[in-house]
Amino acid sequence: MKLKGEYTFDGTREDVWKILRDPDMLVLALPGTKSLKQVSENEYEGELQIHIGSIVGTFGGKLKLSNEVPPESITLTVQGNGKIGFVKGTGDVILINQSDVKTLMQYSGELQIGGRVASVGQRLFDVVSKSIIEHGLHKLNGSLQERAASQK
Amino acid sequence: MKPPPFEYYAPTTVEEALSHLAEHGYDAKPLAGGQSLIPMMNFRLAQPSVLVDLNNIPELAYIRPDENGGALVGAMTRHKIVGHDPLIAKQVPLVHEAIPNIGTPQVRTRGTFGGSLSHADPSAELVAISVALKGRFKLRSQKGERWIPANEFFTGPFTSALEPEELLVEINLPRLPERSGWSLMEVVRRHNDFALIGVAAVVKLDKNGICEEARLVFLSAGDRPMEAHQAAELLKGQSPTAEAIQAAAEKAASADIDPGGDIHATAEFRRHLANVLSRRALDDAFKRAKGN
Amino acid sequence: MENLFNLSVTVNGTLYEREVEPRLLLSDFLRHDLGLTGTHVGCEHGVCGACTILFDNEPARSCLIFAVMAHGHEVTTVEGLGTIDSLHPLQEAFKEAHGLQCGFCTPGFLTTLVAFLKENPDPSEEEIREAISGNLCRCTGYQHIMEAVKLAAEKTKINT
Amino acid sequence: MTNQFIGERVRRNEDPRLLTGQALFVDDVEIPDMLHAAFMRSDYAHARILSIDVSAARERPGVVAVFTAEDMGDDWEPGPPLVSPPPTVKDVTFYSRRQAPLVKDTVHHAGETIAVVIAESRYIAEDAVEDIIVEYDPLPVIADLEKALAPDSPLVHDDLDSNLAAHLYQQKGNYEAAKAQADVVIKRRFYLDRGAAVAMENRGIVAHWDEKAKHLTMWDTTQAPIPIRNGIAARLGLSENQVRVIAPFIGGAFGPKMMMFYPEEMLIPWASKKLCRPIKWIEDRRENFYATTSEREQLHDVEMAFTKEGRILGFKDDFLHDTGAYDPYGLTIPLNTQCHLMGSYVIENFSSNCTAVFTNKPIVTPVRGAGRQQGIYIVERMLDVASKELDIDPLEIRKKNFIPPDAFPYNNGIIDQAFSTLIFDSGNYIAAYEKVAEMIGYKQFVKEEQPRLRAEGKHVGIAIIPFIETTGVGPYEGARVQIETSGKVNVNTGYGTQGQGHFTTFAQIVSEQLGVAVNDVRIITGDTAEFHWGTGTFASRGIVVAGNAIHAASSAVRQKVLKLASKVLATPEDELELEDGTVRIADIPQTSISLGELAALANPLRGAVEPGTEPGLEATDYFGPQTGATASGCHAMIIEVDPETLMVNIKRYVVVEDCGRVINPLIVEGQIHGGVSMGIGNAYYEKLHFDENGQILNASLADYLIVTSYEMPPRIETGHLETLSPLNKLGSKGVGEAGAIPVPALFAQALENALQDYNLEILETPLSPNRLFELLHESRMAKK
Repeated sequence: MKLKGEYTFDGTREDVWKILRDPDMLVLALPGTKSLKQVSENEYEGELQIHIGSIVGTFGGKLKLSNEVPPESITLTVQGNGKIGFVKGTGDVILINQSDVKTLMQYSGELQIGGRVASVGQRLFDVVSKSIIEHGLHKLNGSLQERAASQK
Repeated sequence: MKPPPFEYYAPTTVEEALSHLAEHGYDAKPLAGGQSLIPMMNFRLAQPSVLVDLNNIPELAYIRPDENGGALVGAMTRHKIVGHDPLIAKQVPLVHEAIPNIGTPQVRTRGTFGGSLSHADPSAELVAISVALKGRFKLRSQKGERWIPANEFFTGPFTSALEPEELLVEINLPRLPERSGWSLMEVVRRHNDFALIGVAAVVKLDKNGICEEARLVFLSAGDRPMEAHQAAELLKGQSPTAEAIQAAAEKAASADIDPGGDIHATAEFRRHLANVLSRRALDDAFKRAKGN
Repeated sequence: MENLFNLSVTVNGTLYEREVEPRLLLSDFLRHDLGLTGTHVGCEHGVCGACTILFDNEPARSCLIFAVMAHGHEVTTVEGLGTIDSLHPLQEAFKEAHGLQCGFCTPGFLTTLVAFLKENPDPSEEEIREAISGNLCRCTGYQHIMEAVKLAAEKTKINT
Repeated sequence: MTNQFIGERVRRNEDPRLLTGQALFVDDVEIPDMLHAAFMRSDYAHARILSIDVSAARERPGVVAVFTAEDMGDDWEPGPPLVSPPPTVKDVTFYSRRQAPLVKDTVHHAGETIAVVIAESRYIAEDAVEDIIVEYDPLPVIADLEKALAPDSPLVHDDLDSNLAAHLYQQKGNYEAAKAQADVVIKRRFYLDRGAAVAMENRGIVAHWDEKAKHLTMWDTTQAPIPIRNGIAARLGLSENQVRVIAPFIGGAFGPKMMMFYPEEMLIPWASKKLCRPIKWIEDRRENFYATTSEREQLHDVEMAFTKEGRILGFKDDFLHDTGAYDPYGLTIPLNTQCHLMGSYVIENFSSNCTAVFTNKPIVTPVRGAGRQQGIYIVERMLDVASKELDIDPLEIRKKNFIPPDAFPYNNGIIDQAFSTLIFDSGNYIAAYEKVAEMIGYKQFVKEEQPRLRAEGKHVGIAIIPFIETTGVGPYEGARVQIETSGKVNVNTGYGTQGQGHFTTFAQIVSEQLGVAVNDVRIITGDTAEFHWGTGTFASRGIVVAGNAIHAASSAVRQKVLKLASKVLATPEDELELEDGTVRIADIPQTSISLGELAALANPLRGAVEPGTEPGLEATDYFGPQTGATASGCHAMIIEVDPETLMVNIKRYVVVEDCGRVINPLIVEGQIHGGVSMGIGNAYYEKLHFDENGQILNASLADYLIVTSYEMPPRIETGHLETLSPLNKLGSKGVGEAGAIPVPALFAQALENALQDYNLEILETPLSPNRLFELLHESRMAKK
């Protein structure tokens, strides 16, 4: 499944970049994730928990960052396995400076879903994945603003 | 495909149900008709550890008139009962017409009005209709009760404003004012399937036949019921000519909705269908408004 | 097994009392605890209709009901309709019109239609089509089932 | 005049039990102490298994055992090849790769079995499956049929050089020479996708090893109980007498229950023997989509050479056939496709290259139609394209090319699925075509009704498609017919039944010979303890092969009856008749003896035995046809399409079927209705959606769309044509699969006709509203 979208952050490109590169912040964008454990320079492990109404999926997984061009672009690779199936996704993220207070994020990528959830839940993929991404980015934006406020 | 184990409570009053929900919080799920929850549990996609069965609470199943000629529906009223109810047929005909489109005959004998709304499936008829009718929902918890308008209730895919310890107990379906018209149109693969796209239209004309208000609410067109605000703006103050309807339909399909793609329909096809159905539904609704 | 529930339910007019786990599906309870294997399980997600039973005289999917939810209620299965030697008029009509082939989906059609014909003894073709739209049959293409329903309705009309 | 039973609309013997919930299906078997199995299946379509941790599952209360491939030790062995490639075709390449009971190290398709949990209940077994932790190394997946043959494609089986599973070339005449003479050569590429069989009953097995008796009883939803018995005995090192396989009432099969051996079929009896406990496994619906075989994906590159008058000079079709991850069923499907590519037509120059391809998708074996649908789709679509390009009426172009009624037996010059020469034994294709056109009112519709409706803005279309179906192939079936002293007749056969009405049609065949009431004939089938020989239920062969065996055995019993009655009634045999369960003197009907009394006399008491006496009014006989009988027919339909929503509405549907002698028209019509409903599914609703990683995205009945009462036409009108088959005594041909075969081609023709202003050309199946929307968009773009 292809994923593509945009999100506007309320902050400078550098600040957005910092947040993206901070595992303690990134954790906020991943649904149901409490913490990320760093396993190598650009690899983290954690547990993802996705709630969609009564459906709950817990995935043990890895997050890998690559192709880093600070503060412009980065590739995120997520891989998770759980009882209800597996997810594997790669997303290329580009940050575009729009003004002193606005940064546009463009993302595009591929998401693979497999196993039980893939075989019976396809009706939800598109809408739910969009919603999860939006929700995560919204949270990141929130903490971006919190950070900015605390630094003032 | 057997459900995972869970703890089971069968309260007989709302109070008792609320206390179970308060005690178990996120781990608990209210069990209404079970027609959406149990299949998910059989697939083991949903694994709630506590189920609070609402089927033994008679005080939650009723249909009564409200003060303004509309209806109050208890959350545990089953679809079939709603479908056969004379008050609903007379005062809230859009709901009456929608009931046969919900699931199968066997699902409608078990599925409940409140259960369907709480499930907040963006493809569900009642979800879209409740918004189109400007319905209001009464939520109760041990802390008290609150009313919330339908359009604020649905917050995302299968996600609502309900807190874990809260229960949807009653739905208020207002009666449409005079010179109103309505329509529900859907495109479905098979008779009982979730619609590829659907739209509930509610319009009101003034004495001169000018559109005073129009609401188009789509199902299967986004992560929640999608209300076409821009299309409604285009119609407001206009005579409902074929051109005005066409312009509104195009606006709704191109700008107001955010459909996803799946194996049955791409987002593009859904937009195309949304355009077609909006036109047909508005046409139908305005015809009814002129007749009423 | 923890968390057992004392279930008492009337099935085909007989009261049964059993201890069951809350998660036990009514379909499994009927089939395996009570040995009423006429109720068939085709999908366990509420689409095929093979497991349809009458729950307080209303057709319902027994795979989408936990057995505990039937506590204090009345259930009718295909075994409660007629017997080999004395078929229910609807069963008779299914035989007459060749309304079944492998017979796996048939009990679900029968329970659905018994309730339907009670509510609507003189249905139109369109109403019959709607009534059976929640039951999948892979063998008959539905035509002979529709004919069976018409036949049963006619028979009942003549008899009353 | 004796009673007539054959050709009557007899109501079914099996119905009372089925209607009252008293018929035994596999999941109804209950045995004290029975355990329940659930399988851990692979989420991945292609992966190496690094480790399997079953420790938590084994510890769960209620779990009796968990087995992986490793636990099977020396008993681990892949399934046997079910059908070998045809030895009669020259230069066949075939790589045999077969499924195993449990995967050892590499998973080749999603849903493959990795471990099995045996527990006190299915609920606990499923809990324990969730306890199992498998560590995978995902490998690149190849799900696309065409890309699978690209040089850089991932390999499904890494011990092979490519994903080529088989290659089969058949030809007759000289296509290239014919092409050189042609006025017009038409080339097209067609894609046919996969669908599922979706019997309402999923598969299931109960295996009961009795340690004291050293005997295995196995209830199995199989179409082939006798081969299963033989195979299980061989695998478990038992004598065939130590294994009894029962295929009781079966909730529909449609082909995939013929597949042998499914992993579960190998594993459950093995585990029962190992644990000395009865074990039940019932496939659930989600499993069914992965674990039960499916069919129909092919990619065809076709050329057809015509004269300008529309006569076919030659036909060339090179096609790829998806066989999935393994190919236990050999080349049956592509052979069937090749044998139906020429349809009902005289085609003297023919060339067909078939390449079977491995992909990381579930196994492909026959589903109702079994490759025939694809062949008919190709030839009929090509004729439709030609009819437009040559500007010849679609009816006329077909009439020009039909095999004429006086050309039978017609030798097609290639090899069929039974490995014998494809010979059409009988038929009258043009008569069926004219009959169906008459029934649907083709001329009147095209001339008057269609223009009138189109003027009203309705997009209505009409279509007529003829087809042939090779049926009733060997090797053989048998039956034992016996008259009891009660006067009732028992028939034992190895031929399994899954809803086709055999309890009635077989009985009618017996009644015709013995003059007993149809409901006095008891058919005992699908139990290896009751009859030792047989093959299986496939290829629309029940009436042709088993029916003729029963006919032969009951004829032999009739001879015995006459011989004995002649003695008892002191009347020559030719003056006797069998009527109402008695033998009587034709001219003095009150002088009679009942069959029951005769049966008692036929069981001689002490002192009455003469040398050479065979007790009983009983006979066993077999029938094994040299070649298959070829049925044929024609479907016609009128359809209305909403060009905006692309929703279709079938207004009329007419079938003319020629399956030779009809034993029971009511049952034949039922078979056709069911076939048509599956065909409509194949044409417009049913598609297994695989993503590029070999995941099935619609493994539920909510998303895999089999038709409901609403998608069917208001009525299917049927007309019968009976050209008797000279190949068997009954003159019958098969009909089980027929209804499904021409429907996708019919749909395509009707849609093109209904949307004729859109310049639509349909080269694929199944379609859907969404796909049709895209095709219309493409054709609009092409116009611009």
